[in-house]
Amino acid sequence: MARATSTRRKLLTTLAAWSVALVIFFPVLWMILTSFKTEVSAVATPPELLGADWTLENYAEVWQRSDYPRFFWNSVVISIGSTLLGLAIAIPAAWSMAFVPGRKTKDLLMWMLSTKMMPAVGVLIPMYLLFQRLGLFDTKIGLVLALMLMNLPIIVWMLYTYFKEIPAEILEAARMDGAGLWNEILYVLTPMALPGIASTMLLNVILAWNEAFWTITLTTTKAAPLSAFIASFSAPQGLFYAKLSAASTMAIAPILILGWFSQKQLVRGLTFGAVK
Amino acid sequence: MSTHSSRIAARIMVAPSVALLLLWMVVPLVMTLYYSFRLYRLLSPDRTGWAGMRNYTWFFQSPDFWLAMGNTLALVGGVLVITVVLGTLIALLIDQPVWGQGVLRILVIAPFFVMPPVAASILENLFMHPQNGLFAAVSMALGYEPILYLQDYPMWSVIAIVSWEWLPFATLILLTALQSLSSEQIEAAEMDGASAFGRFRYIILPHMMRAITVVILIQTIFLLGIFGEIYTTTQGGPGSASTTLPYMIFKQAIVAKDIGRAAAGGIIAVILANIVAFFLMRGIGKHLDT
Amino acid sequence: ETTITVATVNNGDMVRMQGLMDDFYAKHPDIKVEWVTLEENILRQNVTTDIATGGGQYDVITIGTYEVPIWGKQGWLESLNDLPADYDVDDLLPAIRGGLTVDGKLYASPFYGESSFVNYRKDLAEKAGITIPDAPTWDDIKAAAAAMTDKDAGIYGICLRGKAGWGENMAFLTTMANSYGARWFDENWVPQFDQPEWKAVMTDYVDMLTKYGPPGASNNGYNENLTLSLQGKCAMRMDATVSAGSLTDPAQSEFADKVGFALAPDAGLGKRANWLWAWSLAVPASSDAKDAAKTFINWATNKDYIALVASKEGWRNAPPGTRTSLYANPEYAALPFAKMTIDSINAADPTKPTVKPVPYVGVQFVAIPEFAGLATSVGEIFSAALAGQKTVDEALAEAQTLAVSEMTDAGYIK
Amino acid sequence: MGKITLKQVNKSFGEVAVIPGIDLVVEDGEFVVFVGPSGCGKSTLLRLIAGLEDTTSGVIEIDGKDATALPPAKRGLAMVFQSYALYPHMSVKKNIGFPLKMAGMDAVEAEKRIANAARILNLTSYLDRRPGQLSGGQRQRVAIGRAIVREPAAFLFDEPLSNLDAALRVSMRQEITELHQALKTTMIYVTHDQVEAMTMADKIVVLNAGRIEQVGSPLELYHRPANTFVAGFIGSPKMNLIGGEEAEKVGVATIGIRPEHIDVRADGPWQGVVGLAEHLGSDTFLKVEVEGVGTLTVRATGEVRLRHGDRVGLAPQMDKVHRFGADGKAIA
Amino acid sequence: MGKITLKQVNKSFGEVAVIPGIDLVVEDGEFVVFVGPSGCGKSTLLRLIAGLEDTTSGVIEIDGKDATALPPAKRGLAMVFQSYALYPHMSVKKNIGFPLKMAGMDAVEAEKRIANAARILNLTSYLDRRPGQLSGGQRQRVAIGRAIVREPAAFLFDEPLSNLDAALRVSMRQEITELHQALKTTMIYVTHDQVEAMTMADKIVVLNAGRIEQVGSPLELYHRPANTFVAGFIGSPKMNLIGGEEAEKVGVATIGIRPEHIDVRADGPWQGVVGLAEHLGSDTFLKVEVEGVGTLTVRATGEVRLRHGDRVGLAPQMDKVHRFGADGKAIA
Ligand SMILES: Nc1ncnc2c1ncn2[C@@H]1O[C@H](COP(=O)(O)OP(=O)(O)OP(=O)(O)O)[C@@H](O)[C@H]1O
Ligand SMILES: Nc1ncnc2c1ncn2[C@@H]1O[C@H](COP(=O)(O)OP(=O)(O)OP(=O)(O)O)[C@@H](O)[C@H]1O
Ligand SMILES: [Mg+2]
Ligand SMILES: [Mg+2]
Repeated sequence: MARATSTRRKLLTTLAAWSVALVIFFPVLWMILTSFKTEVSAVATPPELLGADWTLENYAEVWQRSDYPRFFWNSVVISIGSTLLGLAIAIPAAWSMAFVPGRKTKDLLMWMLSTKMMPAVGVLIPMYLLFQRLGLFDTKIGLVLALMLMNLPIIVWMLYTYFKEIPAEILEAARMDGAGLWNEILYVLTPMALPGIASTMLLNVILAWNEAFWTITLTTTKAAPLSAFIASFSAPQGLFYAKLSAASTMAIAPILILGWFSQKQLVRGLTFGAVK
Repeated sequence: MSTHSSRIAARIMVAPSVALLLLWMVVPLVMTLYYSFRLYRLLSPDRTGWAGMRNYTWFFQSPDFWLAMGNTLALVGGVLVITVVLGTLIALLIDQPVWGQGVLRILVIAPFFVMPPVAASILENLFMHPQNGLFAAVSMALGYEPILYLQDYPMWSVIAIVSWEWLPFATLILLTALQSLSSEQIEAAEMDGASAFGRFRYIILPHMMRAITVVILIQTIFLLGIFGEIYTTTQGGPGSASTTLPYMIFKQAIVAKDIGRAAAGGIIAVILANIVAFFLMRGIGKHLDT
Repeated sequence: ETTITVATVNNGDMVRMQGLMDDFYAKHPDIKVEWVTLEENILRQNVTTDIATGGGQYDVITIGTYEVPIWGKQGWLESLNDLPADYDVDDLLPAIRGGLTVDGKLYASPFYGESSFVNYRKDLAEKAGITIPDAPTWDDIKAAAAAMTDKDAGIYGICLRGKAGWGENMAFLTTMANSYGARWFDENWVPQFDQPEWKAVMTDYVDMLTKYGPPGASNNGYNENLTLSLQGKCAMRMDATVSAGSLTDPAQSEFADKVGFALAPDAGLGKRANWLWAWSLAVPASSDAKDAAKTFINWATNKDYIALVASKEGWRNAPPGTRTSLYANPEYAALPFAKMTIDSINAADPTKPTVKPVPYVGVQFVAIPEFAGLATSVGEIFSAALAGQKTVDEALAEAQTLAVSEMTDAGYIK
Repeated sequence: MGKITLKQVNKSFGEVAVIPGIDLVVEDGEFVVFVGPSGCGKSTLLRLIAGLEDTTSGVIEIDGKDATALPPAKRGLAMVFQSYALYPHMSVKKNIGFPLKMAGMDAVEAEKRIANAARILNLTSYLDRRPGQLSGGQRQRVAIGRAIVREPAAFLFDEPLSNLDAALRVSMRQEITELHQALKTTMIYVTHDQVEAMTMADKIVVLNAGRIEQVGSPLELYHRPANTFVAGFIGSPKMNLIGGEEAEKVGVATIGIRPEHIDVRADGPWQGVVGLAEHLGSDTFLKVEVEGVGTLTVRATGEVRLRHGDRVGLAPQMDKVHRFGADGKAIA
Repeated sequence: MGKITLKQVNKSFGEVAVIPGIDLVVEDGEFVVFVGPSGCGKSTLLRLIAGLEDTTSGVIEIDGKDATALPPAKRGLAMVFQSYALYPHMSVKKNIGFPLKMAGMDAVEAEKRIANAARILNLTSYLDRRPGQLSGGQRQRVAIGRAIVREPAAFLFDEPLSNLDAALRVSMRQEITELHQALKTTMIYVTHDQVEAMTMADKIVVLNAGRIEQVGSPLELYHRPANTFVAGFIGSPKMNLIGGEEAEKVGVATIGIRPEHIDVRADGPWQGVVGLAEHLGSDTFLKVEVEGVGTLTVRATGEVRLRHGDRVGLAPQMDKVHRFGADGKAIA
């Protein structure tokens, strides 16, 4: 029973909210604007909002200088692959924890999260050697595995909270209806938790997409994603602000667009669990 | 639903996750532990052997160590405070009915989509730079000297950058928590004579405690390992003013190529993380009980 | 068909090469080249890890004069003595070649070489009524910086590297120290930061930058200073010769026609404060396509390649600093920065970098594995001094303690 | 103290006029029940009085003073919500004491009032529990406790018992009635439960589509419904409304007769067949199909041995027959 | 077909024996209702039969075959949950068809059965809606539809109507009864609603703390409760149980008399004061304080003009008085 608000109040909150949102968004906006400037106007004093001489040249140059589609494709494969694999492993685990909880369930969950607390740099060489010896170095499958394992605790945790929102009675109903365990998960649990699963997926795609330590360390060419693409752009010769901005924009554009289209899902999904 | 068969099924279904994570944790940890007691410098392969506690004592004796520990905690704590406080306020604001809510939210979430290295270099170069940054331009337009963010307030700058990256996450989780608060409770409080602040303090805030806990927990895990932003911006400096434990390890691993020391640092970081986790659990864990 | 993986740094010259690969493929249709282009530090990190653990990911790596002697000595690099005759090894600049040779074996082929020099705005010098000699002393520099500084107009007399890092502020400070008669270590590897020469270096450095430098200098590295110079905000700057190309490019700077160049200064002790660096291509011993790799290196660092670049993109874009023949070419020599570059390079001697004798090679670095870590830590201390968080004396004392302890730890000091 | 007057109160959500204009006076100390079908605007009306919604037009007076523009907190009313709306993170004591804390009352006095409310509501031994640890009835009592402590000018209840089970509903109903007798404070109570409305109210307001159909005491409504809507709405099981030939006989459009006013008698004027017989022991409810009249619901006291398919005779008690005109209005 | 036999069925959660050992036979085609106070184990018993919980010991037979170890899916029973437990992401049609899909039935046959079930339950025009777009009663019907299609050996209902409002409850009650008459399948129905139990059951099982207090037809339980527990539990309002002097007069520990079996008569043997008078129009419920006897609930048919404080005489119908021994058991 949401209360009707007066138009004046709505106007004020709209103003306030938009100002705050613009402040938060501004760096991204500024980066995008800069990417369309020439290098000279990118560093002009006083700053220009968008120089009269706006140009696509930076994009052209960035595009020319490196094989963007390949990096992009690797990013897609790695982030989506690791997320899907993670979900496949985490859904059963979260099912168990949510619907057949034991005394140790919460400890187990905490332990899983704690595996994320190992600082990446600390285990750099062990990981490097491991990947090299196992033939996973610079392979997409290697990165998919690594990122999956890295995010698995988060996936399990989020799914767990979403699943707990689902009344056990519905699963019992499925059981009465003759569904085996697998059908129960496939036909009832998963579709019901879809908003939650979707937002878990999104969050993990984003985390995997943005991961920039292991993806750079454990790849050379074949599996290198957009983080490596970015790493090849702080050109030390001459002005570089505009080109850096263009490259950065290209690196985050896909995920930004994905986020744009899925923000309802992201927000809605998070409403279901994690907080209640 | 606790029949015998479902309990067995449950065990089988958690097994893969547990096994994989166990491997993922134990193998590198054991290797790291091993290296932490070795003399192992990548560029001097001829000098190897057991190092005893030397790698550890190097850390403890390093003049930067305690500073780095303090900075690590300051970074985690600072970002947590900023993101939770601002996140709460922003969540309160954008939970109100406003025009263009969809677009508004995507704007607020946007920083989360930006790769951390990109975020750091954008903020450093386009905003905080004392000559070419936008902040400097603003300062000068107002007739002030530009502030030397990275030189005079390095730790604050890093905290600000990381906060910007994580603010959307906090906002999003807190916003959803806010939306799950029944409007009747707010109305009841209103009838009970609570002012806007009273409603926030006594009704909304307690309701959001669990979400805040989730935010703190997840963010702490990520923040404890942060070094990329420092590397991109201040390089731990000036001096060691913005050196954190992960950055110290990073320097040993990547710059000095001293794997033994880096491993020892890694172990110290794991211990620190567990101590933090312990207090975290003790302090806020009760909010997780459902 | 052989595929080789080439790890390289993301600078303009290397990127340009990727655009000229058609020529290579035309000559060597049986070799396919995979590029890994990375930012300098990440490149160094990945390549080092690979080579030290015998990973064998790369067939050609781009490394600097710091790594080559160390890695060559470790046996991690393939000798390039057997390159074909048209490579013309004797055409390489002697100083550069010396830095890439260990025990008579050439371990890497220079792609481009650089030294450091002074660039300044001639219009500002004129306005201030001074002239900067082609071979200035530090006193000339200080005087010029003082004269040209106009902070209210956003003009800073001098820009020097302040950002911590062995390849950033320490590269510059080490060359400055060389010219002041200071050194990293004495013959017994004992650190020398407690010596008066270092004190003079640091005092002048901090003094110049605080008085005439841009605010926030402690966070400025190569990129930041170059940007300031291109904007005309730095009246004078000491840095790599390679930036001459950008500085004289009207597309990047409206002061392109007003840039003047000078040799790095000295203090009258016989050593100039210029360095020597060469990005070079090498073949890891772990490569499984060594012949193809060498074929590629020969193509990429040959005189013919320089000519190719010149024909396609003009002489100003030819990779500088590696070959005598380039500077003999009258068209190239006509470029405003050509002479200054070759003079600077020739003025550096990696085997005898300092006034007093030292047990190491390397101009702006010390070619020992421990240097990168140690110099980075010292660099942080010095950058703190620049930021005003420490006095010069404190910084030097701290650096000395640190260096002694690290050198002892590493077994140099018995 | 607690007189509430609505003058031409009108409420629209956007285009939709949910309440087209209502005049109503609730006297001080009265127990007024709002009934009506779902969606008729009961809750909206209550929320208008509470100040949780703004009126679109019209005036709301509390104790003779115009309260239309006052915020909820300033109106001196207390509200009990259907979902209880307890604060889950506060103990019972804190929940009850919350309004006092908000009013800045000093701790000693507050303590006394809380203890008193808890005593009245039998909550003394639960004061330290959280709402989550209470049963439904106890929660409802806490919600009432929270309303009592403020000593409001009037209580507003929005279906406060609908989440409780039958037995609890009965006892809570009595508790609220007793509370009203003890406090003598004005109470406005929304429900759609027949029994609650009939047993608790001093005055029932029957709403339909945002309009008042009839206002009166329970027995007034039972005995003299103003129209077919009220006739069908008040009383359980529903009054039988019969049109057609039977009504024409007495010269009206519709006649109404309650199930309890039809006797089962072999010689009754209406002969029919039992469709459904529900035997409760104390009563037997019959659905009887009568040719030319329709399906009649009949209540017979005690156990009547009739089953599906039996033929019965029915005799309406003629003095209890209600008559309605073509417009649905009762004809005296 | 659908005979269900429980033999010494015992269920403990940890230390607590929720069901200490129950023997019960549900005949094929019977409509059995479980009633009992909250927490007495009704749901647990139902879930044991369904196979959603393991028995701690004892045997459950379905159609003479031991089903104790069978998983729920294999028992051939269908269950309707209190919360409906519909699949929110499936259309009504898919919800109803889900058990058939799980059974691997071919699409044509399934289609036919779904259509049939929908017809029986009046859901035909809603087949493409999602549960979220249905009213409470419609949802409940979908839940029943899902149970019907499988043609199970027996239906299990766990308080299926308790989330519905009063009016809907009445009509759904009748629909389920009609369904039982049409299908003649065994049904086990858990409720705590008096009226449901009395009107729907062939046989009522009264449970108390996991034990069976009495099994019998509704009127059997109403007229001949086996003990004070059943006497107090069956019938609404509750039977008046009177101990002390009055009971001693007839030589028993307790006598019981239902409110509808006490007449209001000035010359009645019991003289008392009206504490509370609830006027429903059709009935008047009185709480009367009688010296030496206690508070008696009395139901008077029709409107009786009595109010709080009036003096009344009460006369119990002596042939309707129940007598109980000191152990609470009925004395014939
Ligand atoms: N915030 C709102 N915006 C739009 N319409 C509303 C709003 N609140 C209520 N309504 C509409 O106003 C009408 C009256 O609603 P109200 O809740 O007052 O009914 P009610 O009588 O309380 O019903 P119920 O017995 O189901 O609680 C309904 O048609 C409802 O849909
Ligand atoms: N999973 C469980 N673990 C422990 N105790 C349980 C569990 N399920 C039920 N109980 C306990 O068993 C007893 C019987 O519960 P059950 O749900 O069968 O009662 P019920 O008769 O259905 O009550 P209601 O009418 O309130 O639904 C209760 O005391 C309950 O607390
Ligand atoms: Mg309502
Ligand atoms: Mg139950």
